[in-house]
Amino acid sequence: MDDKLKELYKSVILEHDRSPFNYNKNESAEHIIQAYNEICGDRFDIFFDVKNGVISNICFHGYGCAISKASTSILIKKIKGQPIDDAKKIVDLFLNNIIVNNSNEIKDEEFTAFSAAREFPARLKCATLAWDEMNKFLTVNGK
Amino acid sequence: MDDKLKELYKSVILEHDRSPFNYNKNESAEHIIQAYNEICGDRFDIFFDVKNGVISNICFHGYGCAISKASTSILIKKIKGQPIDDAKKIVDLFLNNIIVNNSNEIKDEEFTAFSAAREFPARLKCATLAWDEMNKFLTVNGK
Amino acid sequence: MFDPQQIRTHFPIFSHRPELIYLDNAATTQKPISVIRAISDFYEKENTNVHRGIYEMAASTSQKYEEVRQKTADFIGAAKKEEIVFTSGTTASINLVAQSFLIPRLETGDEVVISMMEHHVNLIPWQQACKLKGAKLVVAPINKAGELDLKIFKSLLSERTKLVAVTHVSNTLGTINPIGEILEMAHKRDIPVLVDGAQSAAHFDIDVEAWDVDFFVFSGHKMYGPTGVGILYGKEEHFTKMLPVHFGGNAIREVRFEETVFALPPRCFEPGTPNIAGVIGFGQAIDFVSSFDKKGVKYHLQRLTELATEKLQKVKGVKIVGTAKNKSPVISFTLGNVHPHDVATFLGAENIAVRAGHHCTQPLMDFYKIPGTSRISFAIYNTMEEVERMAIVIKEIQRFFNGR
Amino acid sequence: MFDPQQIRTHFPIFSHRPELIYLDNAATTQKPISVIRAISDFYEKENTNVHRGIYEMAASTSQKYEEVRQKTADFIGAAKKEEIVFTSGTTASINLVAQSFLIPRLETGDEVVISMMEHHVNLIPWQQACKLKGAKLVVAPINKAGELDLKIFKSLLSERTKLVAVTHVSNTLGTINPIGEILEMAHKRDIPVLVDGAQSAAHFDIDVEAWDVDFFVFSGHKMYGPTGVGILYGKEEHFTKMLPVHFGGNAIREVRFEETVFALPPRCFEPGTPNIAGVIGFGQAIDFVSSFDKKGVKYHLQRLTELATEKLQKVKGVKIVGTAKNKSPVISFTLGNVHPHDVATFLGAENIAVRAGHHCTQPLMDFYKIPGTSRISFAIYNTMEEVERMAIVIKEIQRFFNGR
Ligand SMILES: Cc1ncc(COP(=O)(O)O)c(C=O)c1O
Ligand SMILES: Cc1ncc(COP(=O)(O)O)c(C=O)c1O
Repeated sequence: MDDKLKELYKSVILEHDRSPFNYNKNESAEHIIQAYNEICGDRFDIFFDVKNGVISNICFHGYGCAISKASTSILIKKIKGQPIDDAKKIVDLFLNNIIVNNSNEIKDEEFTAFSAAREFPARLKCATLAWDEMNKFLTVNGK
Repeated sequence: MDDKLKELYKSVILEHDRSPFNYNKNESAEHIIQAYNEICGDRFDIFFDVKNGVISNICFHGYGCAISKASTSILIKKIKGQPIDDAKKIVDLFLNNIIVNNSNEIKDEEFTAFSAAREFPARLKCATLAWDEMNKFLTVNGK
Repeated sequence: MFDPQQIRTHFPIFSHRPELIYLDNAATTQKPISVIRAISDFYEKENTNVHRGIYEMAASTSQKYEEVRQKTADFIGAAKKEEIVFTSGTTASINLVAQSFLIPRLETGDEVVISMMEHHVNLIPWQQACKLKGAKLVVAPINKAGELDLKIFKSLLSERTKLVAVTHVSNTLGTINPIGEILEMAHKRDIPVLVDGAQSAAHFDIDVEAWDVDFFVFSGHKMYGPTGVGILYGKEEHFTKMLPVHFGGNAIREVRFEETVFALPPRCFEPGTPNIAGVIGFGQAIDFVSSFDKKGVKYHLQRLTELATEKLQKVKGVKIVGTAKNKSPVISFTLGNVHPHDVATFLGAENIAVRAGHHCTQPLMDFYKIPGTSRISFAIYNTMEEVERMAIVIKEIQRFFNGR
Repeated sequence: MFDPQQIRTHFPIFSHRPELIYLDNAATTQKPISVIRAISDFYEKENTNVHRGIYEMAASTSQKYEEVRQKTADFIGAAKKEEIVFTSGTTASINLVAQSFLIPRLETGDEVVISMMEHHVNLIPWQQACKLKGAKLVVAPINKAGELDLKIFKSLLSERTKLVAVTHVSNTLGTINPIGEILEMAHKRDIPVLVDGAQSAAHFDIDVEAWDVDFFVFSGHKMYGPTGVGILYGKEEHFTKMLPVHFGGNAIREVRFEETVFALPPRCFEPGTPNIAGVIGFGQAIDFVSSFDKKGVKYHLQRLTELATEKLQKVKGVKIVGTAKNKSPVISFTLGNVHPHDVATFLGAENIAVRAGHHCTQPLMDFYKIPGTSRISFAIYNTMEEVERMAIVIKEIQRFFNGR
């Protein structure tokens, strides 16, 4: 199998695709964010509360490809229990240093796995779909 | 000057362009036919009566290029005073044997002058504009 | 004999990309050299605008443009070239019928009948027209195989029905609809019928006059021709009663500030400078398609489809979506829980081009309760070897995602 | 230095037809090899549809298509690429604004202001919209030279005016209109302005952002690009308030049989498969035009225009129609009683391509009380020698028709 492809579908992504983190619905959540890619139809709802400025009770549900599902799953895992400002830093780190720059300094495999998406322009949006939506929320709701 | 062009603008055509036959208006004519080429804007009105099946008092007026003006002028001249059926034969002769076939048997220069128009596809309609309209009238009103 | 290898030599893309296995033909086909050359030759040797040009080159361009109109009429069996309007695509053709034919005739309580399997473009224009006029969009159902039920279809037609719009061939399921029967049912009630031929024009026998179809629409780029060229066939009796909805140069008889007198069809429906080079290229596409024996083409495409179906069905987890008895060379499928985009990415990495998603038939996906499919679709240059290779890669994908 | 001979080498048509003197550039320009190659290269090497394509070739096509959108935005000084919609031509662009912007806003008693010199396409869509809505089409007059009177123009604007639509450059008279002043007058009253740039896009500096124009429309084929490509620039604040009027694939967010949610602009205005190869070729046309120093181009075109004017004026019977102080390289003229079609036929026989007729500005011809003109129009590849030759032939024509 193609090497670039192996890079893209790293085991960490496949694992999150098969066993996504906090994968369920919570219609009574304080906030529900919809990450929808109209180009391909992928759609994830992200449910969470913000208590004392901290993200809590976060979970997600929806449908998408392995890349978008794993990246949403990792987003949830990473910002769970974080204060909004810290969550924003994590999201920035992911979007800027992995997706845009592919910084060598970051070693966390749950992040770096997605840098390979840059080799597949048609799939880049899959890697960032949920992160982009969460970024909008955090930007508006941070201080 | 180009030979084909000389063929097209034969002196007979230039003469009719400069001194068209029965060139005037007669708004009270029994029949007024409009020959209009929407592609180029050329427009001639042909005025005439039909008395006892004979075309009479025919004249024309309007605006068009040398070819369309001369061909209208010659049409008027040729069918003036003719019974409708004979006029139809003349029109058929012109349209079929000059424009379509370029028959060698016809010697009348007022007819043959227009056979050169076939070398100028963009100008063919100029040669037949009035004839086509008159043909419609004669077809409907002949027996 | 029909020899795809020989046919491939007409298509420069396969020399430039010998590794390419192009199975996305329902989206757009590749172009033979004759079509490409016709376009560049036009620009290199005789480029002018059409209409009103007196000098020879311009007169010749106008004439060639009109010759393609005649050729198109002949190609689909239209009685007159005046029944052919050139547009920018199937999409523009359908929108023109919606605006110029349907909307002026539609009243509150009227109905438009479409089918469950329509492409968005054969749905939204009618949906919006109905919304505007307080009319109702009626959707003829299909069975699980993806076939229309003609009995139900018939029962949906009534004196309220102002138009039936159905696709000849489904771009998602491959279903070939029984156009003849639908036309008969509709015409018994004097209902005009539009047939979307986007997926059928390249490989099917089209005979609008024999079918007595009211409107037939298709795109050049799906039949080996250039992008930016669409065709609207309409019966003369309809065209002459329709008013233009787009306005501009060359579509008029007389213009004053107070009033405009429009030209006769088809000119009144083609305002402005058309896609001249595109239409001339499209003429070559017709010649190309016409150069093959339709039976041979059909047989070849059928063999490809049968082989692909057989091979795919053997892969664990593959479910073919659209299993009509009468099928064109289009195969949609799902692969267990693997998302169609992951399938397409893996195939793409092996130089196999397929489409993934809802294929502009979202309501059809809702019917099957799936968010999308992977779709392979064949053209005359595809080979049995390509099918074999595709099937092997699908099997690999299945193994990769399901942990071998 | 600006060297037309060198520039000619970019245009294959001049090698194929060394004798051709092409002075019909206002109708359509010739195409440089880079544009022609971009189109054939696309078809030969990477042809796919845009949108939703996962495999690399399709992703790359979508990306290139969007890059041309960005390039177009940069070319005309738009702030965002989302303000650029690709259409099939100026004609389609104007009709889209008429249907999607004007008609929903127009009410009985409202007015639309155009000028006396508009091309039919910048007249009929507004005329028909006014007719539909009981509004009034107001025509700003011109003087005999073919110039707008700005004082009168201003007096025609009122709170009833819902749109001003004027051409930047007249395709018949060559008049360059004072767009800046018109925009200022209109905006003082909050009236949106559409500028028809069909004749200016190739050679003028366009800066929609600096001008603050509301809509700007032009065609690829009049600026060295392919046929079948048009551009509609619209301010984001307008686009986001406009509903699509044509419907189809890829222009939607969600479709159900009951309802459609449209995509955001510009996608919602581009349903269906666009003229992909055309847009890619158009990208090369922008590069081509941008590769020249605009000042050098202007100077060259001005010299051609001045020489032609001078030479023509010396021919007995020649009357130049359109003598504005501020003129683009377009010259319309009449030659005594000789019909423009006869002039064009004679010129054509000498391989000189000019246009004759009303140039899709019939009401303007009525104003001058002439049925048509002969029109010569220049592009960057024209030479002073061509002008000399043209003038000699015009003199011959004059002699021929007036019996020497
Ligand atoms: C001023 C002007 N506006 C609009 C148009 C129409 O352009 P198109 O035919 O490319 O749609 C033209 C071209 O004839 C023109 O000169
Ligand atoms: C059945 C069907 N109808 C209509 C269309 C739209 O064609 P176009 O995008 O060329 O306008 C397509 C192509 O996607 C199709 O498959």
